[in-house]
Amino acid sequence: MADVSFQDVTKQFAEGTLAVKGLSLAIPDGEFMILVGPSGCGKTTALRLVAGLETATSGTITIAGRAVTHLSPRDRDIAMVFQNYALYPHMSVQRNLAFGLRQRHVPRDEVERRVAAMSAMLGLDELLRRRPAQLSGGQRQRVAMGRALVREPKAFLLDEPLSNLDAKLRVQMRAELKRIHQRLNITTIYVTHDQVEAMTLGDRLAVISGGELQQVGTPQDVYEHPANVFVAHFIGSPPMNLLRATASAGRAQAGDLSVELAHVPDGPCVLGIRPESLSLMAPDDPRPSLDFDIEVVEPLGGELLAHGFVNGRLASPDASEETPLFTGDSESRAEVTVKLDGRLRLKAGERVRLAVHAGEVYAFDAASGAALIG
Amino acid sequence: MRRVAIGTVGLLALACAAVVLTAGCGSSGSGTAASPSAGSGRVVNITLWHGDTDYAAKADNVLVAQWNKANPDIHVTALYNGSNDYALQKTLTAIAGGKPPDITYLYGSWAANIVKSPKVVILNDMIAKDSSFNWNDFWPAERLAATVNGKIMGVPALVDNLAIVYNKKLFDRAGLSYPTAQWTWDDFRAAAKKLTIPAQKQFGWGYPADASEDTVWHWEAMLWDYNGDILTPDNKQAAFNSAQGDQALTMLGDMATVDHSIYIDTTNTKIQQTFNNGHIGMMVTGPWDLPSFPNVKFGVQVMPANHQTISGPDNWVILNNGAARVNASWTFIKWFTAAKQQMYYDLQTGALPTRQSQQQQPDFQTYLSKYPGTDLFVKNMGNAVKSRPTIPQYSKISTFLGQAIVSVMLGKSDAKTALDQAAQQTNALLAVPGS
Amino acid sequence: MATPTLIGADRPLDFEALPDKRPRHWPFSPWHLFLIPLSAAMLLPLVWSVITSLETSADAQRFPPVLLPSSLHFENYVHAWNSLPFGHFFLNSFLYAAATVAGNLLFCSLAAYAFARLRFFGSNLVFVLLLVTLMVPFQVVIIPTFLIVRKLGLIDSVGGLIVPNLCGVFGIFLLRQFFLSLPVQLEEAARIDGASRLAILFKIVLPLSAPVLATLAIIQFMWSWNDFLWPLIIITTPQHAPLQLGLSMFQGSHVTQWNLLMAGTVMSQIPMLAVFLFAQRWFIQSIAYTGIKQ
Amino acid sequence: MTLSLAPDSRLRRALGSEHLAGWAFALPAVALIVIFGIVPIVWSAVMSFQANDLVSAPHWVGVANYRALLHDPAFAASVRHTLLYTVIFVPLSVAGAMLVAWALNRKLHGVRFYRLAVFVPVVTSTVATGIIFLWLLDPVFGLVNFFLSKLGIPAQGFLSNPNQALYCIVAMTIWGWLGFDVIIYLAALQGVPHELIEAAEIDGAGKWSSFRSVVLPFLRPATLFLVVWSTISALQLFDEIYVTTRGGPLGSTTVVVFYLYQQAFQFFNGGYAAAIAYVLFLAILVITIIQLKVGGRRIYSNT
Repeated sequence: MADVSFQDVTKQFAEGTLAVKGLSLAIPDGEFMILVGPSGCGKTTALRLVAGLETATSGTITIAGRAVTHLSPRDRDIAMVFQNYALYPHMSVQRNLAFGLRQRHVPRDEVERRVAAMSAMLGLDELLRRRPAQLSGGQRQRVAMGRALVREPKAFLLDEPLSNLDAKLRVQMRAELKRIHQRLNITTIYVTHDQVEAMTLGDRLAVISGGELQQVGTPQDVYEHPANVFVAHFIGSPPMNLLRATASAGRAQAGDLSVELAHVPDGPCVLGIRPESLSLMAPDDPRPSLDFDIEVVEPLGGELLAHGFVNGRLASPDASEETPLFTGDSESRAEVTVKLDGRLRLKAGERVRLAVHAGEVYAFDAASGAALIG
Repeated sequence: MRRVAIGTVGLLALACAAVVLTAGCGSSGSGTAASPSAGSGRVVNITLWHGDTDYAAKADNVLVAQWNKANPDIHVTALYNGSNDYALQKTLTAIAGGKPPDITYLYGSWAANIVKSPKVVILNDMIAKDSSFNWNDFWPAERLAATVNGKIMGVPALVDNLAIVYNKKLFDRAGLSYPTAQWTWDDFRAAAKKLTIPAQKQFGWGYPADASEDTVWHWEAMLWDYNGDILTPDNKQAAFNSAQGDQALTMLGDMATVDHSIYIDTTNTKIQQTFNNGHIGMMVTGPWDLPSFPNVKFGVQVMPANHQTISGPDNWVILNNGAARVNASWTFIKWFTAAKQQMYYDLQTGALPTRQSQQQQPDFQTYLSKYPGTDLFVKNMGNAVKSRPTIPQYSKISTFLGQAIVSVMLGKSDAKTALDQAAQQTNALLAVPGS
Repeated sequence: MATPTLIGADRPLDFEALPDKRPRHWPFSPWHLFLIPLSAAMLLPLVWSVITSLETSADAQRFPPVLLPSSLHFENYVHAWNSLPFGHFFLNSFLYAAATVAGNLLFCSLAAYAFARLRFFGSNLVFVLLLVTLMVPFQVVIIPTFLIVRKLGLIDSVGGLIVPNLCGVFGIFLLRQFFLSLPVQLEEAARIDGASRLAILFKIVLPLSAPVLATLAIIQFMWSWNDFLWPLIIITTPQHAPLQLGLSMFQGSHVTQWNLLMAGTVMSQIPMLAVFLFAQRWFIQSIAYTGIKQ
Repeated sequence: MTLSLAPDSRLRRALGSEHLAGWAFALPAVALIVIFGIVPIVWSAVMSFQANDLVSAPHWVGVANYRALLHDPAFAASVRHTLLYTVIFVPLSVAGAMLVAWALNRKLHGVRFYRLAVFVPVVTSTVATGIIFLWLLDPVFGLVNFFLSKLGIPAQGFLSNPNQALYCIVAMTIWGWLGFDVIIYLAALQGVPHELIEAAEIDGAGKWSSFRSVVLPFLRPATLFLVVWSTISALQLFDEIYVTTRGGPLGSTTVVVFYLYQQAFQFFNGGYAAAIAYVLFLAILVITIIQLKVGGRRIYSNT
């Protein structure tokens, strides 16, 4: 069993920054866990805590049931792929792959066997004699992964490993990563700020913001049932539209949109509608609707994105003591993004009426940002 | 090869350092002699420092090798320790550093300075007990120079005096007759002037002008010849700023700055070579220099006028590194300075005999014929009737005089002003009680 | 102090030069009129010392000087070599330079790595203290250093030359600056790969620091090889003297024969000159690098 | 080892921490530097208030050493000589190096040879330099006087003339240091983009004004470094003096460090020498700070 767990882990840096706050998270053996969040949210710190590159201020980290909080990285039996790969520039690919094994005094022939196996699996056979400087980005990526995996670690840690690749290669490597994981089934923790990677790669994902865990769940679960306004806004692309609303007697009113939400208590709240939850209203459509002034149209082929304005006011996704969800009171127009059928011919300046799909309106508490679930 | 000269400025201070060595080393060094005594079958290793180069160094090495072969229980290592000019400084540094040699070569003029160090072995008792040594065989001047307030602090290593050494070829070429014992200083000056040919870089006289004791004692011989003196007889006042002193220094200055007949060597490293290469007509120097002149047919003559000369005997000084090594050093130095060994050394180097009995050695005649002119130096010993003041302040006084002489030779000052200033400094120094 | 990063240690210094634009009516660049006499003046002392070293004593002292000796007296070198323990001088200098180079590479690397990468108790204070020593000229500490070396019983020994110079603050600063510029991820990767701190230093950091290590080695070698004041103070016997001190002892003997003295001087300079000619680029780069990094 | 530690025990944490590793790494170097750097600095300061002959027990004399320095004409002379040397050596060597570097920084036939000629003295030891110049400048047989005689100039005393000796030392040390300075300037010149010079020429700037307005600002940091470095070296001049003149003739080349050496290791006045050392240190510190302040300001205001 090589499960990884955080129990109430806090990391405060010497200069005072509180990078991780009371993180508790259990990652079962073999799971592909994504730590996702905006940059600076503490996800990389959390990963480095597992690696042992940072030491937790308080709390416990276990790997395979063993408390490793204060162990050095070499005693944890984990492997890590760095954002910039951190290949040893003065060593050949072969020696890069073998380095970790050598350090652990694995017998020479065993080292050779494993390096050969790994290079075969990752298609590095031709490159073994080369130095990292003589490799392309994708090749370096693969060597970095090979170096981590060749050790057959208990856990496999990846810190934004695809961010230095171009878009096409990134898609390709994403699939390769998934394939490797399926094959080796090693507990994997993957840090990214890219929610597409988060959605596509992970068995589960943990959304982190401001050093705190916001929500853990399968990608679909998190997408469909965001725990709070932050998660709702962060997961999904383009992000969810957030509008200020007032609820009374089971209805919430935002601008000219009025939605029936029985479970929402009276008072201010935030309504969230994903761009894909809106569509052009057919005549005598019974669903709630609102006027939309198109400003910009971005055709994407099968679908299109339309940016424009509706009546009402925007809400902010980042709730905090200093900046409440409701900011910018003066505006009476809210900018909204809508994902529509690509075959529609829409023009900038046009006004259309949009219908909201039934059951796809989210409501959040105006003060805390927590989801109001019916 | 051993130049009699005192090192640089302020050896007085060194003397003071030597005094305080009493406090530093007295307890640890001299009293406790725990090392095994000689004759117990163990080899006693002793070290000897010298400043010899060339022939002299070869002679030293031959003798030491001979000793080591014949005496397996006392092994002597002879080390060249740089120029003798710095021997006192180096010895004191070594004493301060706790690693002094067992035997070291020191200029006689340092006797008063070094004798204050408790590390120096006083030899009176050993000499008195050892009839084979025959202290009285050394020339009287040597014995006097090695004795400070009745304490014999070393064994004479070398004796010398100054005379005129001249290049016969240059005299012939200039149509000059060779120097005679009847020469006056004016004859000397005129000859020097006539020997000087600027275009050929040829000079009448070579003079060391580094303001060291070497500069000073050459002039002191002149001073005495002019009937002047260095200090008053009670050693309390400068006497060199007399009319005689003025005359002597003025003549030197005029030769340098008016006649330009002097090769002035401010580094004091080049005269011998320049004489040997035939660019200097006359040198005032001692027998030790003669082997450096293989290229020159030279003659030797006593100093002009009154033939006053100056003698600078140097000593082997034994330092206390425990009784066993002191005994071994004494045994060795006794042998090393015996007539036979000394004769060998003199034969190789042209140094003057330190022992009178050397004249009975079989090699003595060979020696005289091998070093033409040496007989004159031997006779010249009789002209060394005065000695430099044997007071510790002398080294400091020497620096005052050195500056005065050089400043006159370089035309920076006239003789009277320079000597008066040096006298002022000297009197101030001598007025300090116990300095 | 200004720390312009004009060149990096990793970038070879090849003096990418301006194209020369000569005036149209000149058949050659006027710069030659300046550079030829300059080069002559710079080389003359060395050339003249070689010529003198091959002349007889009498030829050396002739006026006008013998500019081209009719016969070459290589035996001067033999005489010079035999008149003083030149073999010892070379050996001592070599030991002095080699040991201080090795010591500096090792101790400075260890310390520089600690100051660059490890957060340890008191490191800031210690670092400031080291900074202070960097500003103090050697003459200020020379007397106590002499006394300390004397206490250690190392006066008049090659060990006494070496020990105080085993680790210089300059080296620590030089290496630390370079270590800081290395990507920290490499070391983190190695830690995760199971390397100890020592293994990281020796297998990852130092192999990547070859240019700066070479710089430190060259600078230290030049410094030790040419050092004079410290040997002058603690060495009393020629057998323990390094080359430069030995050379000055040679000069000190009053029978200065210019031809022999020049032979000794030329001999003493040959090893360094040879190394310089073969590794000129490295020397120049080291000087430029340390000069600019000061 | 019978001592087994729980993974979380404080001791284990302390042992495994970077504190231990850091100290283990730094200790050899720190120990060496404390023994041969820090301790001597403090000791030297203490010694400057003592009478200390390096052998016997020192005793306190308060500020007597410093007071004596104020009234020591030999020390005053050594300070004068040192300052005179510095004031001539630094500007000449730095300006000369700038000119030479500018000349060498171009594609020219034989430029590699020219560079080599300029660099070679850098690896020549100060002792060898001294001996060679002693010979070149020999008043009677020296090559320089021979050249002068060809020009109809009478033979000069050079190092044996009290009025000339210090200037000869300047010439000799410039010969020895020029290559070092030129290397620094050549490296700095690498940082000047050719396009800038070309742009300035297109803008109609003459050779001199393009050098002044484009190149000089780039050389300012290197100049500041060299001025500071050369000044510090000049104030510490010793080797060349020891080898050539030993402070003479007539004390005309006795510089501060040579005087310090004499006091410490010829006269064994350790306390007095330590006081000289500290005065020298303070002088270097003050002069350096002034240079950095003035030079630094110019760098920031001009670039």
